Amino acid sequence: MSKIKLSEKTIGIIQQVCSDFRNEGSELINVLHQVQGKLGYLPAEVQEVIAKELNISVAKVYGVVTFYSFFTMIPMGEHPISICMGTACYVRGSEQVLAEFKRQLSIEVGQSTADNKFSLNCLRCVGACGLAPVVMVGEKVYGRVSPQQVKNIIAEYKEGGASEAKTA
Amino acid sequence: MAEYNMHILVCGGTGCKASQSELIKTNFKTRLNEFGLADEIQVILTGCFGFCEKGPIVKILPDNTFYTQVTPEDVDEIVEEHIIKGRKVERLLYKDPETHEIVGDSKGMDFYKKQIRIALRNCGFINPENIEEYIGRDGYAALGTCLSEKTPDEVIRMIKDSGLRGRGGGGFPTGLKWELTRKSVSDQKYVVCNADEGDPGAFMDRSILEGDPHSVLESMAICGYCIGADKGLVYIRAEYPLAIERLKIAINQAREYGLLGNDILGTGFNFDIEIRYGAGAFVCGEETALIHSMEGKRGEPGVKPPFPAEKGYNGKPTNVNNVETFANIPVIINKGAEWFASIGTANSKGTKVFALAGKINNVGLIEVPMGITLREIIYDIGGGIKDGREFKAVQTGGPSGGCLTKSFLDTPIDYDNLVAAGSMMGSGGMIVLDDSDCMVAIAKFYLEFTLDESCGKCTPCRIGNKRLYEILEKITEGNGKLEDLDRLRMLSTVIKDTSLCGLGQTSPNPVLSTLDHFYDEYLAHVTTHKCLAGQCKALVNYAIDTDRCTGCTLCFRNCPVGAISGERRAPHYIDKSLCIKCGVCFEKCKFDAVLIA
Amino acid sequence: MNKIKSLADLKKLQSEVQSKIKLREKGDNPDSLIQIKVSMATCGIASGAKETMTYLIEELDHQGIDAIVTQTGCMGYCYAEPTIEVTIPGQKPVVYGFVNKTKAQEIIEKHLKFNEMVDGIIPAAYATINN
Amino acid sequence: MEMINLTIDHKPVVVRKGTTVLKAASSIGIDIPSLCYMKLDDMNIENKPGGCRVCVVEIKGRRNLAPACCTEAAEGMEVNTHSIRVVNARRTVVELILSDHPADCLICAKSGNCELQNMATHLGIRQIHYQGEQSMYREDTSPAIIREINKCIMCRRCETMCNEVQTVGVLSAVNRGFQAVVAPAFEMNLDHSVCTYCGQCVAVCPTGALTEVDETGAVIRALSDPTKTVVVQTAPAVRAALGEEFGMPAGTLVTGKMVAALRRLGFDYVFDTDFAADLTILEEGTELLNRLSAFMEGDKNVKLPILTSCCPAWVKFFEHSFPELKDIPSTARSPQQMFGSIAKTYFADKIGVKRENLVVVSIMPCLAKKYESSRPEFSVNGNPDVDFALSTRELAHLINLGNIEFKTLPNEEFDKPLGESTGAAVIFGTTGGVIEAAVRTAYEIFTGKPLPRVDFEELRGMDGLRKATIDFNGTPINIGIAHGLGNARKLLEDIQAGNSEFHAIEIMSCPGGCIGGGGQPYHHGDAEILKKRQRAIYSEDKNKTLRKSHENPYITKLYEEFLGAPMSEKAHHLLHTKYFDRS
Repeated sequence: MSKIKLSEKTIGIIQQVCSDFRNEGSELINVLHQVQGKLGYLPAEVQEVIAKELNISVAKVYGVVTFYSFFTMIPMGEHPISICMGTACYVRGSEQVLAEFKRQLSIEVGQSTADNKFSLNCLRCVGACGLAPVVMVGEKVYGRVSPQQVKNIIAEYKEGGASEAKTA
Repeated sequence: MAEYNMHILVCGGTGCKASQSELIKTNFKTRLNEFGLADEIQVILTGCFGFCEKGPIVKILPDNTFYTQVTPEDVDEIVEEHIIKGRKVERLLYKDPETHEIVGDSKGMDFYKKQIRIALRNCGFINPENIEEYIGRDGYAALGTCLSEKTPDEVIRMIKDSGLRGRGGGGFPTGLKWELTRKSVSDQKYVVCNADEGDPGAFMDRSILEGDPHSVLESMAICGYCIGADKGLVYIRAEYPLAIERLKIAINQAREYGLLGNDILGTGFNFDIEIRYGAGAFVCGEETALIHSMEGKRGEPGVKPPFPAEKGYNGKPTNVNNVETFANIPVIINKGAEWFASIGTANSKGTKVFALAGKINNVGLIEVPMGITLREIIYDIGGGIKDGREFKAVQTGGPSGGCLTKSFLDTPIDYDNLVAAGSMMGSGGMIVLDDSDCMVAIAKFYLEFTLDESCGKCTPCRIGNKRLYEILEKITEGNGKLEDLDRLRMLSTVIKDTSLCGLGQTSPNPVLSTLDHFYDEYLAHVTTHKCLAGQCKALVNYAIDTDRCTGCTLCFRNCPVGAISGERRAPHYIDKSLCIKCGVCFEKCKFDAVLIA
Repeated sequence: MNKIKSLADLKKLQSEVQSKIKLREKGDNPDSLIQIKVSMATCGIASGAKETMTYLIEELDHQGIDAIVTQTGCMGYCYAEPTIEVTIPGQKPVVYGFVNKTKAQEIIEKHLKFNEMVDGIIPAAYATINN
Repeated sequence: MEMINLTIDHKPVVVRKGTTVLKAASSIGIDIPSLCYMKLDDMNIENKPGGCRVCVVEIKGRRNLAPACCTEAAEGMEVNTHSIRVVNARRTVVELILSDHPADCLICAKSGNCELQNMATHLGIRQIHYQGEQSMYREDTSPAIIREINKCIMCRRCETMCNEVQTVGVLSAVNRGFQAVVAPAFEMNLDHSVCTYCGQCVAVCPTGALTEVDETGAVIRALSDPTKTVVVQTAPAVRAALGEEFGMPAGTLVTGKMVAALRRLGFDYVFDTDFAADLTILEEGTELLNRLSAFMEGDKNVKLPILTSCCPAWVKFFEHSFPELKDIPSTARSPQQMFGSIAKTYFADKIGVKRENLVVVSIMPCLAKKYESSRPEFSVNGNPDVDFALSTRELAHLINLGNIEFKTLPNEEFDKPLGESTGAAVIFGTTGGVIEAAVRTAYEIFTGKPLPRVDFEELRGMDGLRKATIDFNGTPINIGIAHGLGNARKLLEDIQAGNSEFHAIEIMSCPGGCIGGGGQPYHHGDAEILKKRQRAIYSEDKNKTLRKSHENPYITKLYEEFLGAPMSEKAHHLLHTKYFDRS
């Protein structure tokens, strides 16, 4: 694992979050949520700082981070793509949509493209079952996606795309 | 300020929001402003209307007009035609799929006719970000009555008499749960609301929290009063940003109005609520796992007993109920236990909210009385199967449940009947499947979910489900043998019998239930290596019927890998070595010329 | 906002805020309530339909009569604007022409309260508006 | 005490309320197989995740099978422990574990001692019906412990020891589902972690997932090298446990047979770590008295309490977790290292062997000793003072390899001069022993009077935290004792907060002290074994003629011939050390 060095500022952010939660170990999950929200991901070095601040073992922090699928230790792509794998989406063909995304981007679930532009993930039900199958790119929701549309969705973001205007 | 003459309700549920309902609301406001009508017409973003299939929904009152699939661009027309000129915009009204008649009023829609909305009473009706609208709908009256006029034992008695059972899946009697926690002696107790809805394809709890957060807060306070707790915690999925936001607003408003905090309504009762976030672990819906998660630990379940009612959060007695259960409480207090008990069946009282999804015309959120039949739900409310296909099964209870086949279409739905039918109520996911769904693949889908979500603490769930999945994988890839079917059943039985928590104990249900009802499909997979539904890619080959093919080139143009060739107006061919079996040609062909072999 | 200090306070607030959503409650149960539709096309507005509508809403509210007042498009009686259509549950709709405030008051006092017809009924073939 | 009536396999049983079904069954001789469950009675150590599901039983009226280890007996309960349903489930569960377990039993370090292997044998498993993907993890070798976690069965015992008992917190369950396993943060190597190498994880691991680094091969090579003179030292706790490896009852003292075996294995000199323990007492005792008198004279620079420093896991623990207290522990090296230092100087000179041709092997109840001997400050020009530290278990392997019939060996004596010791040194092997030994010497030096009694019962026992006040002829000396690092942590936190009332504290990392060390024969969760070893240690002490360290004539001679006096410059150089901030 390549070590990264955290800037003083980043450490300051983490320390602030921890102290907002009274540096209590029982607030670990809240702390992880906040820190990931601010930094985007939770690399080892960040977990070490959190462990120290909350006075709990790093192993415990890591145990929690690896338990919950919401927490990630790898930075997400610039445009994180999530394919809903809830049942409603599954029976309406999300598997084929996912396969097409994998094919188009040449990456597997949980990976990012080489240029770090896209990352691919599955999620369980965003609750927009009426729009199944659903794909999210960043905050934007695409409903009733067919494998044929995948190319166009990716293209929207490829050339610094016209994505912003359409964001709901 | 004068009262508004007209209210425009725009659905702000997650599904509709995903379709830009917020922009719709903004457009309405802008247009109304331009026409100088801002003081006369109120625009409100509400919770989910339930009719997600046709979202975004806009409802106009008092003339009760129900617009479907509204786009931000439609707003101009609605304002100019309907609001100004009083003419309904017909093209946006709901058309009955059977009769093709226009139904302008939601009361007249089959989707709503058979519903009874108790837990969803305020969803799609009030502005969830305005406590006064909730108060206007009897909000906090139940809390007031309990605190001022009833003893905790009287309230618990009422809940027990109402027959309310836990809506999270297990169906444990709510009143009894409260009583057990009340009886535990401790200096500190907790009320926990389980909003870690994780069933894939279920969004009941989220809709309630988004549409009517105060009903949950009020009930938690009532529960606190009954069991002797002054602290409540809502454990909610972090994947529900909108529900979290509305909940936060609601908690702050309730505090501001003195309905949470110290000395509520001058009765000396103190109660406050905090939010805790889940982080993507389905198993945390299990109450002991949920408690561990709230304590900042890995969400692994613990052995019961001791139950949370004795030793829960921080080792203190804790009452855990799910969102929908809580949402029923104020109505029971306000309208009486007898009223509530008059709805439903002998052992399942009241209503149940279901998230209806899958191959059905009207995907959405419905609330129906216990005892309703599947047929009524699927054909009357749900509008039948999509694309006119044939009904095959309904999956209830998510990864813990099972499939109900045609023969159960007229079985009244309640806790006990569903269990007897080999499924379970679960939290309320209801996925409709048609004849193009392979039941082995469905079982595999659910097991993959369980596998992903197993905490890994106990052997049968950690390894057993993996092996179960591997056998199913083998079968769907055409490598299954007859004895694998026995193996599936034997392993499933042991996993159910020995797993530590509810997740593992129910995880083989989708396998067992499909084995029971669709054994012939399994047999076809392992003996003739055929997938009758054409879902299992390894067992399927696509070919073009040269007699039927008109050479329209549609398949050729849509094939993502260029596996189809042929001249225009001449039969096309599929190169099997290139085909990735995506099925696009099959879907696209207008002449049924693509065959599944 | 001051904190609500007692059950009585809560009930008081409830009755205050109820009016804000009353319109929705009523709209949700249209069949059981008196419905009044005010024709609000250009000619109607020009003839004072808007004032009539506001008056109706306020007066009904004031008197505590549960009714739904909505606007509708041109009823085709441009000569008799403002026109309104009154529907008592279970009865056939009745259309009145030239409804100013005075007329409106009369309709409320007689038709709505005692089901007595008032002068000014337009006995037309256009019995209902929605057709 | 409320009593509960139930039936197990149709036999009526009466147990106290709160008793588990597992225990209730064993009270009437019904053995329910269990795997993850572990309880060390009276030591407050319990691992009860209810995770392996091997101990499931059928309870009338319950829908599912229940784990006997964590189901409390209830009035009127009807339990069936070996019905067909139960046996089938139990076998399937074990088959499932085996389906995700490497089948390399033939060459596994744990073979013969493996609880999973025994379970498979017990249940008569001849075929694994479920085959599929096996979880694969990286192997990790540290100076003392090897993690081969493909063999982890998620019993969580190591996690309990590392976190709840030792509060070291290196190991945690990580990942979830099929990938779940117990590992350090980021699945890093142990030697990058704060691991103390106490070895308690190894001591409780039911399979070969956690084992010690095996150095028997290197020792055999040294023994067969004609250019090397090989010296062995044996720690006090080894003699109270080694016999167990040869089927002798726990608590059998095998000092003489052990010496005989070592001689037959070809060691040139068989010495005793106890000799160095006596030496330790003189150094550490003197240091204590110096500090004590300076403190009483009001010297503000002197810090009390003084903490013992014989336990290398404990040393590493405070270097990581309490570096600001690193001036407090005694600077005296551990007996193992004192022995190595003396052997490679004083003794090497004496026999005229060059340092690099003298190999010092130690037999230790401990895995951290392997790590300790590898610390750079304990070597001269790259030549370590102690070359190899074998565990008690490794010695047993060597003896078996040498085809030595251990039980029938005659009792033999240690070699001189580094084999002579007193009873005070022997009790180093148990919790409370080091401080009792120190008191015996310090009292006489401090007061100048002979001890009225040698046995200090008030310092003995198995409680995790103990304290006593010893009257040094009018001066009350407050003594604290902790075993298990979790207990040590409590005392250290008191010191940090300035709330410590003690003048001297003894700390041993392992529950029970060295008798419960990570290198001892596996106790398999039976706390009685530890207690029997402890009794054996005290009886050896009692049977010695010399029971105070300063009475050891060879120690006196060592000072006269070589070191001068305790805390002399030479002693400082060879017998003392310093500590590092590893936080």
